[in-house]
Amino acid sequence: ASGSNTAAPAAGNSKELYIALISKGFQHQFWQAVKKGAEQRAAKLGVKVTFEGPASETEVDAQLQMLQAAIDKKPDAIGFAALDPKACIPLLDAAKAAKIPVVEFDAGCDSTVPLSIAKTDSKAAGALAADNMARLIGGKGEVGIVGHSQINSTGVERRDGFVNQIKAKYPDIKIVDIQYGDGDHLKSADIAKAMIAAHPNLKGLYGTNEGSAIGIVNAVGELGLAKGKVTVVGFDSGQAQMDAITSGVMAGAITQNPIGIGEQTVQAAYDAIKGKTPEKIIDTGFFWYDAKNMTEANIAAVLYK
Amino acid sequence: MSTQLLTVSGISKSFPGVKALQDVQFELNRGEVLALVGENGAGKSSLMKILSGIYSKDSGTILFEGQEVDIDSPKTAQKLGISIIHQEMNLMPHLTVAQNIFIGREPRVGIFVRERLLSRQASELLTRLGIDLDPDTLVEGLTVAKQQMVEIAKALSFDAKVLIMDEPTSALTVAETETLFTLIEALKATGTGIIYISHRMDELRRITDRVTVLRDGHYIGTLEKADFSIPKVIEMMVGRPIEEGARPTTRVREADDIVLKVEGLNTRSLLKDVSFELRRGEILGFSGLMGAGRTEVARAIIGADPRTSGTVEINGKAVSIKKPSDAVALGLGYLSEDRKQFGLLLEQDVNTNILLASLKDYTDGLGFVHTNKGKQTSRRYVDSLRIKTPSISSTTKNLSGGNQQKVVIAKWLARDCDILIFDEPTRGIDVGAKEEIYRLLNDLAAEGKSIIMISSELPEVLKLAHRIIVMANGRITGVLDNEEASQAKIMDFATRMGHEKEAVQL
Amino acid sequence: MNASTVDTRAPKIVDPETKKTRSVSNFLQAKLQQSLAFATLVVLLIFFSFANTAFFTWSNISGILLSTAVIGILALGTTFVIITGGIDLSIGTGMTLAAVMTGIFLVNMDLPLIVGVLGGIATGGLMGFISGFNIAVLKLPPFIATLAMMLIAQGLALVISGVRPIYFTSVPDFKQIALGTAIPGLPNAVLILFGLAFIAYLVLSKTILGRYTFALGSNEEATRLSGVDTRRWKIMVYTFSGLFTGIAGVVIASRLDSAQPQLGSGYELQAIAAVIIGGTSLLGGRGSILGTLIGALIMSVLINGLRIMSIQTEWQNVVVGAVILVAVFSDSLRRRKAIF
Amino acid sequence: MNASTVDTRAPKIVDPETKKTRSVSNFLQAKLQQSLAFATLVVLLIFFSFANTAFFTWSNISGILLSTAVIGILALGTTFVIITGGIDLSIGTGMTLAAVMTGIFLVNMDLPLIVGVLGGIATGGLMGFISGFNIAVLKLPPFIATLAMMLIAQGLALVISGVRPIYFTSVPDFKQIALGTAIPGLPNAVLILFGLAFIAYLVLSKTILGRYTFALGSNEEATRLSGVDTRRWKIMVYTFSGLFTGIAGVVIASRLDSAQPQLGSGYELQAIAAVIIGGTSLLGGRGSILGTLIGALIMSVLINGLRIMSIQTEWQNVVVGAVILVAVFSDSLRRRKAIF
Ligand SMILES: Nc1ncnc2c1ncn2[C@@H]1O[C@H](COP(=O)(O)OP(=O)(O)OP(=O)(O)O)[C@@H](O)[C@H]1O
Ligand SMILES: Nc1ncnc2c1ncn2[C@@H]1O[C@H](COP(=O)(O)OP(=O)(O)OP(=O)(O)O)[C@@H](O)[C@H]1O
Ligand SMILES: [Mg+2]
Ligand SMILES: [Mg+2]
Repeated sequence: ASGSNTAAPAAGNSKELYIALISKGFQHQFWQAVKKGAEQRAAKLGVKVTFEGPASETEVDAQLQMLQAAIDKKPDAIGFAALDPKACIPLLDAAKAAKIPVVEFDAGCDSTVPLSIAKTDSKAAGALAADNMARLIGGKGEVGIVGHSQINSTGVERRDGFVNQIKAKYPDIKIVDIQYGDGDHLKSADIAKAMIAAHPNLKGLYGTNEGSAIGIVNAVGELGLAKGKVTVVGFDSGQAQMDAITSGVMAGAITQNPIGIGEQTVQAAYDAIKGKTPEKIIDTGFFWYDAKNMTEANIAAVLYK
Repeated sequence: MSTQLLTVSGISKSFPGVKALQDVQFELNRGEVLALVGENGAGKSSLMKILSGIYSKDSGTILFEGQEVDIDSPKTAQKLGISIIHQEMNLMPHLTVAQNIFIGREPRVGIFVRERLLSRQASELLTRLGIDLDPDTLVEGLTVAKQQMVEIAKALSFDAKVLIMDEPTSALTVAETETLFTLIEALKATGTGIIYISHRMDELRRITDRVTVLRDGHYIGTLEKADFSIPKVIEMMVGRPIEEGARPTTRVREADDIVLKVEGLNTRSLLKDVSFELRRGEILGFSGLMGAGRTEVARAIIGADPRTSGTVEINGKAVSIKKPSDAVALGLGYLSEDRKQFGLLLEQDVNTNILLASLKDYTDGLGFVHTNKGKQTSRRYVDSLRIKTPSISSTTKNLSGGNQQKVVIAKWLARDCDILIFDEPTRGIDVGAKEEIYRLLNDLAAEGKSIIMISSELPEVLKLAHRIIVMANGRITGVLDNEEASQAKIMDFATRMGHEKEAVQL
Repeated sequence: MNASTVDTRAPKIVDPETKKTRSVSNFLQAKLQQSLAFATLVVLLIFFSFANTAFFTWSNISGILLSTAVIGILALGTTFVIITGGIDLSIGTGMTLAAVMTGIFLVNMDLPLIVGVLGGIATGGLMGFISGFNIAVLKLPPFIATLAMMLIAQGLALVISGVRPIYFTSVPDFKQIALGTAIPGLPNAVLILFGLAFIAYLVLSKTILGRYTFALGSNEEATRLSGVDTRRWKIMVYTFSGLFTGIAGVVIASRLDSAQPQLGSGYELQAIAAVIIGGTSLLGGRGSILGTLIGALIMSVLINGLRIMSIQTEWQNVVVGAVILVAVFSDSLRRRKAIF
Repeated sequence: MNASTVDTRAPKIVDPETKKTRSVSNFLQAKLQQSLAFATLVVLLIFFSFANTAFFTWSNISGILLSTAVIGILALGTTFVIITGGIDLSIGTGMTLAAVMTGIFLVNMDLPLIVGVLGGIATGGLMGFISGFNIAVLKLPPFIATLAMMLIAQGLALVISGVRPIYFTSVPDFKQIALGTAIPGLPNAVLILFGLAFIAYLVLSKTILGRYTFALGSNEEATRLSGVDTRRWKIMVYTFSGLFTGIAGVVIASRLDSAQPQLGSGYELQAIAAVIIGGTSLLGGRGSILGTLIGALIMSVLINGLRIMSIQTEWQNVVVGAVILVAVFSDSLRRRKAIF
């Protein structure tokens, strides 16, 4: 694809190394935290990074266009989080042809080009949420899920990890409903309220990202339910979830380590530029946090507002 | 000079490619009616739009009561006391009659409209003017004629010093016209100066004091009442004498084939049991007061409006016409009375409009349109109908009203239908063009085409129609042969509201 | 033609009787879409009540009303715009920008509650004003002018907030605006919705602004030629509608107790759908506030009912689309002039 | 009529000179928006070329063209709909449904490539047909009819695909449709775009469908009374436009080598914006294919340029909105017929 490789270097990168990061989104706090981690590490390494992603995590096509534009900018390395594992293959080949090293974060492309990936096992994280939910509701009862996406990988894996774990290990827990609110706080709140209305015996609700979880928190608040009537388990971090956990409306949540993802991605890219081979899979981990452990140093470090 | 209300001189105005007015002058005195006449496109409406602040003039001066004025917006004109009834309808269909009349001048308390007072004021105005309209009905449900009455009421509500009427009677029938003339007399008496534009020559003698003639954007002259005669005015207008035609000379014989037979036509809103026949080569006139249902008959026949019952036969065969395209496919064309709403693609060029009904004739099997052949046709009709347009690719909207009407006629001529329904074909058309259209209708009939001509102008019906059907209140109240018809007889039938139905069995 | 031959005693052509029938039928016609929309609403209510006992509980009904609030307020404002024959696609993201600005005023700048709230509302008004100016003075087509405004508002909301939600934790009273219960059991947001509906009704049907709103949509050129300053009034309409967008921004921020800068796009289509289901014509000149309220309720009852019934999310859109078609089809019955 | 009976000595009112001036000025007027849009495009190209050397490279230009393909194809089809005075909001999700159906045909049902592709295109045509029917026969307002169709298509795409992308790995040739290079260096999708633009141009300006498209948008009732079966032709226009939606579905599926069932919403607004920037009027009756192509290019050049310049994503929308306003403002200059 890159017909004219007349090595005219892109402006500004003659001295400073430049790493282009193409994310799955930018508006969610999760991605902002990844961005923050990336910028922190970039500052430390003295390289330049740009961070962009489509407005919503359904825009596979727009993301490819961003990747194409990034390749045309001829950066020293590219960090990429694939919205779709297949559509990206030809462009990563193009990056290779242009001799731009590629590292991945959060979700990978089915390609041999990328040198490494910094990510979390979302299914395992979902399972951890299930374990905690089961513990909190005493191993039996009805549970509902407010998802943020039924199609993008984090949405699907966080849901499936939860569902499979419940099915496998907690036969007395019944998942009575799964609906999706696009991570929209208002929609998620209305969905949660409808679920609570439809299932008066509901013991627990699981929200698969920040918007979904906060939607549930809002629903519980608006219905004026007694604390603990419905056990709320969330995902991701952010001011509102931390507040909800402090106040007891939310029992706890899973957080990944987006800042760490950002840092590791830039580090891996930097290593690749310098000719070092980065580790193939960098697991940045995930954590259950609740009112008890929130202030502990290792947990506080992975939480973000 | 205190009688001088308005002195206009040296007015010029050009539109892209058109010099609509060149060095035009006239003056208007208090308490007089000045008629402004000229062929279609002579520039009458343009001149009036300048006076009412819609167009700006390129040059010239306007003295209002001796003072030079700059009329830069409709509001300024209103403030000066210049009020206008536009040639084209300018109402808000979704508002009521009262709301239309007082738009922009609503009685209010603070931000609230005093709706009841508004309605009462309108009601008083309408009563004073002798116009029979409920102030609280929505304008969209009114016929063209009634809408015109609303416009008139609106213009008169201003107590203006200068009242401009641009073809106010083109949509009116005799009774409404009469009401209007009475109003004009009354206004004259209070000192209002009236500028009156009309293509109906007979009206001029009735109400005007002086006549100013325009031709092709130029001032030709002004005639005082004393030396005024219709042939003279016409000669000034067209630059050549025109002889008035007589009644039809050809006769339609009983033996001629019946090409169209309508039986027992009913519609939900108005028509009751309408039946008639049309013979080959016949011009069948439809007469009646406004709202008599003539337009509705035409629309029901061609399938533009729903009918509740009724059969149509063409050339002796029963046909099923469900939509206008069925009618046209059977060789039945309808030329609507409202060219702006139902006749023209105003934003498209003349060529497109002329070819609209016959486009398929210029299309090959693959759907490609053969443009050149079509353009030739268009040019032929532009020439033969003397449509005044810079070219066939000019936007139709910019043509004067009369020339727009000719474009609609050209469209149907190009389609070459065997049966043509002309609804008010000469509405807003100047005398010269009218004669051309009359000749055209006669020629068409002589060629063997059959024509239904709906018209509110009795002289023209008498002049052209072999037979005249008179309608009132959705019924046919009379059928007259041309020889036995007279204006008085037609009016007699036109005003039978149905109670005397037995009396009119013919 | 010699008019003196005309019988001037010509009887009135329209006798009072026909006139009456006519106006009654006009009235009925005008009410038809509204009533059919209302019928749709009732059918939905009955259907869902039987389908699931959880539906017709006070808690769920008040939940439906609360969930109608934001879309409903947006729809009320945009009803005016649509009656003028215009459209406003910026109300969704404009609402978000108003919410973000409220957050900036109250949280970052620590202004008094009332000032912050008015500031948020004014943000909506300002956007409406700009759109109105672009449309009325620069003569941009409403669709594209407000589409551009939609993108701009979306971008600005993110930029101004720093791509981060603004939490109103420091302003505990703020939450009460939407969620307080001046009437026990009924969130204030619902009262705000109905209060605004009443105001919108008054303005639309009793004031000069309402009159010109209809006039503009009916025939703008004629309105202008009648000496009405159409530019000014059009700007007023968009500004007025913008104030509703601003209020919706405050309400959603209050309900979420935060300004979420990435929300809002998509809300405009829901609000417009509500307006049209309520019988307001996109061609302008025709519409009503009651209809809009009913339209908004149809949307939220439908969505709530599907959720209560645990219909799969992917099917929900299909059903909503189908119901919109059916609800609006009734309107077409009125306009359909088939041959029979 | 027998033309010879008419007075042929009638003086020609128009002298050749005025005729010429007039038509030149008409021509200029008609071309103005197009030329201004074109000027906007050139300004953008020049600006970005100077702003960043990476912009004006063959790889990037061909990337821009490729990224124009999908929106461009949608815009081409919807130009017809907009010229009739209608709108189609379902093209975005409709494209997705077409992509999903292509996947079903090719992957799940294992049909031959050509059959699957035609099936996908036909899916678009069918949706267009249904919208056209709802609009022309049931007389639903286009905005709401296609809004409902948008929701239905979105839901169906998810339902039919089982809420999961369909990968074309089993049909390796499928990818070549968009990404093959019949002309070296230029993806086929770009050729498809230009090919379709040529076809659309032919249809719009040379065929009877094109003529009636304009006529419908100018005055539907007058067209109907002129004996044109407006219902039939309107359905044809929506169906024709739907075929483009179907093709866009195939192209995007081929480009992504997968049918992504959740993609698509938002594309309709971009495509409509492109059409309007290109000078087609939402009021109907006026528009051109060349303009649409330019409009689509403006959008993608702008977005690409901002990306190449590494403008922060949150600012990009603000800039795009502002450029849309400027690009369309030129159109208003022409229509602004103030008092002077
Ligand atoms: N807005 C416009 N743009 C371009 N040309 C125009 C415009 N308005 C009027 N014209 C042209 O100016 C000339 C005068 O038109 P005008 O409407 O004043 O004629 P008129 O005397 O009122 O004719 P009619 O009796 O048919 O109404 C015509 O050639 C017309 O085409
Ligand atoms: N679609 C309609 N709905 C209700 N009433 C209608 C409709 N169309 C026409 N009418 C009414 O039917 C009556 C007949 O109108 P029509 O236009 O046929 O009369 P006309 O004899 O042609 O008179 P005119 O001189 O006004 O054209 C009028 O009172 C009109 O208001
Ligand atoms: Mg005139
Ligand atoms: Mg009539």
